Amino acid sequence: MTESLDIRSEPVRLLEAILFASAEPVSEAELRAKLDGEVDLPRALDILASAYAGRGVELVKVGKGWAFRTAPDLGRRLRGTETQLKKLSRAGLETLSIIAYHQPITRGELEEIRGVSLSKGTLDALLEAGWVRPGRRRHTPGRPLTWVTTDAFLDHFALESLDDLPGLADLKAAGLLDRRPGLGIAMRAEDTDPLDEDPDEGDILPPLDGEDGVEGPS
Amino acid sequence: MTESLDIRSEPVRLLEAILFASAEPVSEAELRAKLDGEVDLPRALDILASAYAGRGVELVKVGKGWAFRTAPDLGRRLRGTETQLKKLSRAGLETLSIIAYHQPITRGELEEIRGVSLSKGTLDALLEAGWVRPGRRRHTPGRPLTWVTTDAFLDHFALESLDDLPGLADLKAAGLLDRRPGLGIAMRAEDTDPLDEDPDEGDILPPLDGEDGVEGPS
Amino acid sequence: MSKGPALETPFEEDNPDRIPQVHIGAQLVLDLDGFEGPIDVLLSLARDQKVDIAKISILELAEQYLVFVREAQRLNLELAADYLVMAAWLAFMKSRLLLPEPESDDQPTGAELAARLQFQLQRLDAMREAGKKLIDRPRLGRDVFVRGAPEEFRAETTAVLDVKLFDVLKAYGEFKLRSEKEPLKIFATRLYSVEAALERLRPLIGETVEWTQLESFLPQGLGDPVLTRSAIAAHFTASLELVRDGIAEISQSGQYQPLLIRKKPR
Repeated sequence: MTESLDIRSEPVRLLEAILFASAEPVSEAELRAKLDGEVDLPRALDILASAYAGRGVELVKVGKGWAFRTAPDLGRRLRGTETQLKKLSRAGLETLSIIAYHQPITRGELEEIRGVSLSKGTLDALLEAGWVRPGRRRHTPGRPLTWVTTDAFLDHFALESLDDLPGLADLKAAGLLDRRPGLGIAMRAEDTDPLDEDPDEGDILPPLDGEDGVEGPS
Repeated sequence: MTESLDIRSEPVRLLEAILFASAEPVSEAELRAKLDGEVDLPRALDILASAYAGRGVELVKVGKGWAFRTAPDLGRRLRGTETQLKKLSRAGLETLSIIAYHQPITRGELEEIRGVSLSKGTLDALLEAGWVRPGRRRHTPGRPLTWVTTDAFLDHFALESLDDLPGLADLKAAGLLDRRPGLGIAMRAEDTDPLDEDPDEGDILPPLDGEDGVEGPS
Repeated sequence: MSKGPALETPFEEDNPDRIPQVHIGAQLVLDLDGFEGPIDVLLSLARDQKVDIAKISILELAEQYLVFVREAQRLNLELAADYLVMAAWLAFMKSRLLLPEPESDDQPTGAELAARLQFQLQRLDAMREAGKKLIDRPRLGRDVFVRGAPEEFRAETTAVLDVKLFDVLKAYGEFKLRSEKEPLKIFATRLYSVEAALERLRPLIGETVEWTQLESFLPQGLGDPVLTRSAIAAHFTASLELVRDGIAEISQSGQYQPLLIRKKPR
C-alpha cells in the first residue's frame, strides 16, 4: 500500500485496461476483486482520472461504477456523423449476391431465378447502402432496366474488381457450395489450448475418399 | 499546421475520442476526413501514441488503421471477462500461415504446399473469421483467384503489418517463400462431383440458366 | 502408445487400438490415421532422421517411405492413391539418383528431383513452425482487448449495412444449392414383359391340346395390380405371337368372353 503509484504502475495499468475492455461500468467492489485487493483503489482511480482530465476521453462515475467516456464537448462533432450498423435481411443478402454474380440483371430475371417476387424493401435497402444502381436498359421488349453493383460495393468488401469475386469452383473449394456435411470443422469454441490437436479435424482423416476436386499444381 | 500540438490540443483530443470510441481500427483516411484535414495527422498520432506508451491501454497500428488495445502483457489478468476465442484446427492454422506468408496465393499453390487438397471447413472458416479474403485473379491461364489476409487478421494477431509476421525475414533469406516448381504430381484423385464439371469453372459470372440476352460482366 | 524415436503420435485422443499402424524397420511406427497425406508422412520421417530438414538424406528418406508403403500393403491396409503416386515418384527419383545420368535427357536429374522434395518438406515444415509462432502471439479476445463499450459514431454517411463478404458468398452458395435442379430420376418400373410371357407360354402351350383359358396360364401370386395387369397384356400379346408363328390357336366366342388357347393341331 505504501508503494508510490503513477499512471504506469502495474495496478493502475490493470485498472485502465479493465475499465477500457469492460462493456459495462465496473463497480469499485468488482475492481477491488480484480486488482487483488492490495491496492489503494481510490488513489489509483484518482491517478487515472487526472491523467485523462482535459483529454478526449474521461474517466467518469456512472451510477455505482466507473467507465471511460468520450469527452462530452466533443460529442457534437462526433455525433453529427452518427450512424448505426444495420443488418441486411436474408432476402437482401441473397438479392445482393445474385446481382453481384449475374449482373447486369433485370428485376424479372432476378425474380425468376429466386423464384419469388422481390418485395419493395429489398432493393431499396441495397440502393440506400449505395451497393447497387440501375444499369443499362436491356434491348428486349419493354426495355427493362438492369441492376448492377457499384464501386461502393467493391469498396465495402475490399474487392478490387468484380472479377475478384470467387467463382463457383472457388466457392466450392472454400466449402460454401457443398451439400455434404463438413468433415472438418476448422473452428469451434475453444476449450483448451488453441493449437491442441484435434482428432475430428477433416484434413487429417485418412485420405481415402476424394474430398474435393484437386487442381494439379499450377 | 504550424500550431503546436499537445495531448490536450483540440485535434488530438478529437483523434483520441474517435479512436477510443471505436472497437474496430479506424483508417487514416477516415481519421483525416473526420479531423477536417487541417491537422498534421502523423504528428497527432505520434503525440497520442507517446502519451499511451507503457500504459494499460496502447495505441497500435493495424494495417492502414489505428486502434486502442489493452496491453498484451495484461492479457492473462483480464481474461475471463470477454468473448471466447474460436479454436483453430491444425489444418486451419497451417492454411492460414501459408496464406499469410505466401500471399497472394492461389488454391492450387496452397494445395501444393500442403500436399493435400483443401477440404470443406478449412478455408470457409478462415473466411468466416474475416482473416482471409479473395485477392486479385492471377494473370495466368485459367485466371485463378488468389487469397490474401485482411486487416482483421493483423488486428487479431497484434501485427502492425505483414512485415511483422514472425520469422518472415529468415524465411525469405532461406528462400522458403520462393515460388518453385513442386513435385509435379497430383496429390489426390479428382472427385467427380457434378459441380466440378461446371463449364463455368473459372468463370466468375455464370450465365443464368436458360436465360438469353444476359451479358457477361462488363 | 507406441512411439518410435521422435515420431510423435499426432492425436492422443484417438483410440490406439483402432489406428492402423505400420512398423518400419525395428523401431519406427506410423499411425496411418494421423497423417494428412504422403507429404505429411515424409515430413514425419524426415523429422525423425534429423531436426534440420536441410541436412537429411533424401535417399534414405525415400527408402523409408517405400518400406512404409510396402509394409502397409503387406498388412492389407488400404492406402489412398496419392500414397502410391508418391511411392512411384520416389522410386523414379531413386533410380535417377543411383543410375548414371543418361546423356541429352530433358528430364530433371535425380539431384534436381531430390532438391524439389527437400524444398517441399522444408517449406511445409517452415509454415507449420510459423503457424505455431503466429498462434502464440498476443491474440485479440484472449490477450488483447478492444474497447468494451464502443460509442457508435463512425463513418460519415447514413446507414451502414453490417454485411461481410462471407455473408454475401454464403448467401450465394446457399442460393445456388437451393436452385440447383435435382436430376430427373426414372425408376425402373416393374412390368411383365412380352419376352418373359413368351418364354413362359411357349413350353406350356406345347402341351395344351384342349382349349384352355388364357388366364389360367398367368403366373400366380404377382400381387401388385399393375404387375398383374401387365402380365395379362403381355401374355395376350405373347399368345398372338405364338399364333402368328403357327404354334398356337386362339379363339373367343364373343365380346368379353374368355380367350381360349391351345396347341395348334398338326
